[in-house]
Amino acid sequence: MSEAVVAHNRLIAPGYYRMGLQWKSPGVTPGQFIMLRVSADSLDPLLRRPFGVYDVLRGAKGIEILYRVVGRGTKIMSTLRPGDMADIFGPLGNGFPAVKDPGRAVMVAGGMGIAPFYMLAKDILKRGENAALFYGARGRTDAAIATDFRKLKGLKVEVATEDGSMGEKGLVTDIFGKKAVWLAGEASVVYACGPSGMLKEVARISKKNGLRCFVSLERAMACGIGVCLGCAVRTGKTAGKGTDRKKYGMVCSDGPVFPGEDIEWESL
Amino acid sequence: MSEAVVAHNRLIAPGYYRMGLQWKSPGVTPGQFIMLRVSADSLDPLLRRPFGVYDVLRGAKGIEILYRVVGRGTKIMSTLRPGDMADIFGPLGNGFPAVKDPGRAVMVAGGMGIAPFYMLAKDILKRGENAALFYGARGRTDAAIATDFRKLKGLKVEVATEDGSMGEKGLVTDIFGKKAVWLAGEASVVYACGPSGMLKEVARISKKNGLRCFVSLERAMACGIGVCLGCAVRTGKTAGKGTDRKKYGMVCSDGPVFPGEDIEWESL
Amino acid sequence: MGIPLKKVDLRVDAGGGLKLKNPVMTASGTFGYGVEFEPYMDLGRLGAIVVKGLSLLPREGNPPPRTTETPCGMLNAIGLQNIGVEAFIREKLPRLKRFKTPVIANIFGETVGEYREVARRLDGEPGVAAIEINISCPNVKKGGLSFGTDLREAARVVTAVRKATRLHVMTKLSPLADIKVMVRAVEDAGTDSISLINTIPGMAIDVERRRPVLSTVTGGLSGPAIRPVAVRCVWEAAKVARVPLIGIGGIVTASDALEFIIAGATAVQIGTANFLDPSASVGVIDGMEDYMKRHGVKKVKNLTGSLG
Amino acid sequence: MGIPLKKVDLRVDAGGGLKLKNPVMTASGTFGYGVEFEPYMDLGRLGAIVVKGLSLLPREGNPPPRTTETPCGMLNAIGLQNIGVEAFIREKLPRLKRFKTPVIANIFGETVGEYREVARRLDGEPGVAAIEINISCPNVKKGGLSFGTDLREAARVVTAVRKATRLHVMTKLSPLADIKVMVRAVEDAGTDSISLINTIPGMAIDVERRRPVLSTVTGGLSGPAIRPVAVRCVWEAAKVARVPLIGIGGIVTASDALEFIIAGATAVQIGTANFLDPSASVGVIDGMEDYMKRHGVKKVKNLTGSLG
Ligand SMILES: Cc1cc2nc3c(=O)[nH]c(=O)nc-3n(C[C@H](O)[C@H](O)[C@H](O)COP(=O)(O)OP(=O)(O)OC[C@H]3O[C@@H](n4cnc5c(N)ncnc54)[C@H](O)[C@@H]3O)c2cc1C
Ligand SMILES: Cc1cc2nc3c(=O)[nH]c(=O)nc-3n(C[C@H](O)[C@H](O)[C@H](O)COP(=O)(O)OP(=O)(O)OC[C@H]3O[C@@H](n4cnc5c(N)ncnc54)[C@H](O)[C@@H]3O)c2cc1C
Ligand SMILES: Cc1cc2nc3c(=O)[nH]c(=O)nc-3n(C[C@H](O)[C@H](O)[C@H](O)COP(=O)(O)O)c2cc1C
Ligand SMILES: Cc1cc2nc3c(=O)[nH]c(=O)nc-3n(C[C@H](O)[C@H](O)[C@H](O)COP(=O)(O)O)c2cc1C
Ligand code: FES
Ligand code: FES
Repeated sequence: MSEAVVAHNRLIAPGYYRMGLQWKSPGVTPGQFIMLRVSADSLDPLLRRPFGVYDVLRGAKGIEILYRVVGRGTKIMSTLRPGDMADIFGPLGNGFPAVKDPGRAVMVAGGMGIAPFYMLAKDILKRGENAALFYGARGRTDAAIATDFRKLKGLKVEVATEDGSMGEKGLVTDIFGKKAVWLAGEASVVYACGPSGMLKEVARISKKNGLRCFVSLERAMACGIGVCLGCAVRTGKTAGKGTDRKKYGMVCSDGPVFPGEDIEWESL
Repeated sequence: MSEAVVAHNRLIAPGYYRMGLQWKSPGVTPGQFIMLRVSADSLDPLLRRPFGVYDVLRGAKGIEILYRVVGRGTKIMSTLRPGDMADIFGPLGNGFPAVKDPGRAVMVAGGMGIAPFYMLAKDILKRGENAALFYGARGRTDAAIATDFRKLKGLKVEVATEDGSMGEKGLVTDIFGKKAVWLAGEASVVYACGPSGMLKEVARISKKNGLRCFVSLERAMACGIGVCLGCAVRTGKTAGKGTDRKKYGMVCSDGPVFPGEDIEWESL
Repeated sequence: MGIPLKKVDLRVDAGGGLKLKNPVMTASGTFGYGVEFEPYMDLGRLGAIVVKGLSLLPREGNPPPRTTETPCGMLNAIGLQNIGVEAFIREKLPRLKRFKTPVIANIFGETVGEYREVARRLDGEPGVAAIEINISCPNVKKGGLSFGTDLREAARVVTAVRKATRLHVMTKLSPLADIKVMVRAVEDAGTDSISLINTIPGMAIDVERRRPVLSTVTGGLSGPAIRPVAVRCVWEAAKVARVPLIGIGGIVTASDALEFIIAGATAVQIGTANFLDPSASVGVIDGMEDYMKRHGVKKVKNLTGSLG
Repeated sequence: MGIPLKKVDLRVDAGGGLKLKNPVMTASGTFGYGVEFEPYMDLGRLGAIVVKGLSLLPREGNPPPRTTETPCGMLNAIGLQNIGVEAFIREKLPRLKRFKTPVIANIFGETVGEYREVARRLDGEPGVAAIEINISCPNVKKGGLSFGTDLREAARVVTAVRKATRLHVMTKLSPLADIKVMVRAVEDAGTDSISLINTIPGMAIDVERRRPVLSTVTGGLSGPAIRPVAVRCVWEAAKVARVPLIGIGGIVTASDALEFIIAGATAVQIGTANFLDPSASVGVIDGMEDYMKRHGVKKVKNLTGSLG
């Protein structure tokens, strides 16, 4: 769709890359994503791959994504070099809703789910609001991708690792759960992104504590613009304007961010 | 099949590249070819691409190929950089037969057909025999790929270009045809590689003048080792040991080099 | 054909009153209700827009996962989620009909009666140029492919739709049908044109979990992977067809589209390629024009069935 | 299944006396007469070798071009060029039978009588473990697919071969057949196992020349592109089959092969992948073993039809 030029493609931790893409992008809302065509000269892998926007390049000259190599598409991406062309499409999706006067904006991230929060955190801090990040990773190596967040002034960062090699030992939902009551007192809003099991738990904890909660979902996507109807997720309340005919929401166009209580978690 | 490392991949003329491949190759006979898998992480393009061996790297540490970008496969190849892995299979095919005491070995090349002659020319010159190259190209730019040949001491090089921008104006078969009688007097052997129309003409001229002639053919290939039976070419005399059941020869395993008189030219 | 041209004629007549400014349509289910593509292209450039399959009542479709990638292709099992024919007419058509591009309504029913009712509802609706009957969807339990592989059932559906509307009727075939006899059957039942192919039934298994990838186990294979099969189906159909054919399956480039036209199609539809590039069809139109100029082909209709 | 294992059992019983040390065979027409692969791999590691289709008399095959690449696949129209059953027995078999790998002779005839004669000639030939009946080749004018899509004709061929040999009889089906009824028909005719799928008929056009790429216009599509279709065919066959199934179509990796086995196949065949890597099948065997160890699957036969 749009030709972008790879500005950089840096290994920042084993298996994790940050890729800068020079690109005349329209404005981006934190939580939106782009779809990247992995190879222009090949029809395999065929479909575009979705990636959250990690940051906007200085002077809005493009964007940056943070990605992990998990399969063929991301493997091919990791071989791109500065100056190479990349075909991107976006920004797509709704992004995180700005909430009026939250006592504190709380971001809960699991693994790669941290990607869309860098831009969100910067935006929130810029508005002078309070922000905290709870981040869960498997171990020290994975947790290394949170380094940039530590440099954001005013952002409270708490880390949990499954192997205990960094921060608290356990899941991110454990550390978030412990603080939930206290956060509720501050009338915080919760933004979560990560594996669906984690999101479900964050939504549950939030609901229990009366915290407004927004989750960013992931689904295999073909079109990214709501036309293939492939990335369906069963939603309850947001299911259209007073009709029952739209029981499925599309993660790409109705999301990727949904109010936590709108997702039928059992169906995921 | 075999992992090779790209040593260099140099643009030597617009659209033409020379790629060095570090590779523990078995010995190579001039005229043999290798098959390269263009992309390890993609199934499209699916099949390996055949390339004649252009040269052997110093110390037999690998080989070099000379290729022109004509489609997707070669386009992807042109993006490979030193240090990248390349999956190659070979050497395959029969190669040019060494002929005892030729008065002169004459190579007739059209376009990319020049590729397998560099190694052949070096071998012949090393044996102290006489060698000449007739080379036909569209124009000066394409003809530039013959530069290396001019540096081979003792090799007579005659060039024809279709647009007359270098050497004689015309086809390589014109300049070869003019010298054919004289060459016949020297009891020369003719090796030809290029488009099939050209090969047919070289075979005809050679036959008329009583010159022994070997042609190297090109066919779309799938396996490269004579098992898919895809690269069939109708042959007359070489059709097996006294049976009529093998009217088709396989370019990959019976060839790519065939005696000129064995090809049923009308069928090409 | 031969001398390079400056101007060429892309118009085609798809029969039954359906005249197109060029032979490139977008395929049902891959282009939403058309309006979603407004930000990415000029919808007015398209030969026609075929909208997502419509049923009498809204359908919620199959549970996820609904799509997965395969080598040079994808499997889908959307299950014809759609807003229903009423909502389409009310909410989507008014916007869509403002473009100078014919709108083709792809329709689906679980019974012959449902097909007839959807067709009747669309008949005479200003802005609808044609009806494409989907009797070849592999992703629904009732209807769909069960009509598309049975000659008598297929003919019944087409006859019923034919009677219910004066619009151009296009019938969309499955590659699993016995093409030649099916072409005859739907022609005899009164179809104005035939589009082919719909997706090929296929499946993928997540071996780590030993579970089907799609919630419905099987789905429909589309994309470049199926193109050789689709071209062959069109070529077979062209041997017997008396009505115009619309070629579908794996088209990404103008060259791909031309394969279908040369094999015997009057027009083509672009499906999965819309996901790779929302303006893929415009690229195909431009490329086709280039080809014709280069080859000195004045009218694209002269290319139909021009295989030498 | 669950605890990682150190040792696993890859043996499978393909029925009718055909026991294999592992479920990975090479597919007919993609592995020559086997011996050509000696320089590139240990033929002794294979579950079985299926040789190029053999006919009663040598066949010269179709004129070139015979192959062309397509997205994630290839089309071939070899036309069953082969040295004939006599020459195979005389020239190839002696060498081939020295490996501890069963040799399966793929056979072909233009008439039922020819199938029977080829089978009879192979019967009792030491070193031949089974006969695979090819009633699904799309690339020959007579025989082949004309038998493979007609239930009665298919049954006649299988019955004739069954009577002509005591060897294991494997019948190879076309994806164009109505799978479930065809499975029944060839089972009733006495086949010991069923292999599927053969290539899918397809075609490609050189648009610049407006000519078919293949000399025969249509050819057979193989390779990764067809895998989803092939897995679905095996899964459908598995619903009704009483004899073991052999899955074929687009297998490149162990994961691909496992899809077929989990869908219901007892064993698999590797075709086009041999062209990408002559030792592809050994890679599949190794990968399958890894998978089983990792998942704590002791016997590969426990994976057959294990789709959850
Ligand atoms: C809205 C959205 C935003 C995303 N943002 C990021 C991001 O910022 N950084 C990042 O590293 N990843 C992100 N992902 C996930 C990323 O899209 C996948 O990791 C990528 O598509 C995998 O491609 P692959 O070819 O390497 O893997 P494949 O070989 O295709 O598959 C490897 C694994 O990835 C899974 N996968 C494949 N496609 C998708 C997909 N479209 N969505 C989710 N999972 C998939 C497969 O199920 C499989 O388990 C995002 C996904 C979505 C939907
Ligand atoms: C024995 C042999 C030796 C060769 N040696 C050389 C060499 O030294 N240097 C060089 O530049 N080229 C050589 N070729 C040709 C080279 O293989 C093709 O140019 C290459 O395969 C094209 O791949 P592609 O993906 O870029 O083109 P594609 O997109 O596949 O096709 C582009 C064009 O190339 C033709 N083509 C495709 N595959 C082949 C094939 N296997 N053989 C011939 N033509 C094909 C197509 O018909 C088409 O016209 C040789 C071919 C053979 C058979
Ligand atoms: C996600 C998706 C949804 C589809 N939905 C429909 C549909 O509603 N009605 C229909 O007739 N065909 C439907 N199809 C089939 C396409 O219209 C087309 O026939 C098929 O995808 C082959 O073309 P392609 O390879 O260009 O995609 C759908 C295809 C896809 C990929
Ligand atoms: C070049 C080629 C030749 C083939 N020849 C035969 C044959 O002689 N007999 C046969 O039964 N199948 C033949 N086949 C079909 C294969 O055995 C196999 O069924 C098909 O290719 C699908 O498997 P694949 O996708 O792994 O290649 C041939 C396939 C190819 C590609
Ligand atoms: S990816 Fe197509 S609807 Fe969401
Ligand atoms: S390429 Fe397979 S036989 Fe020559």
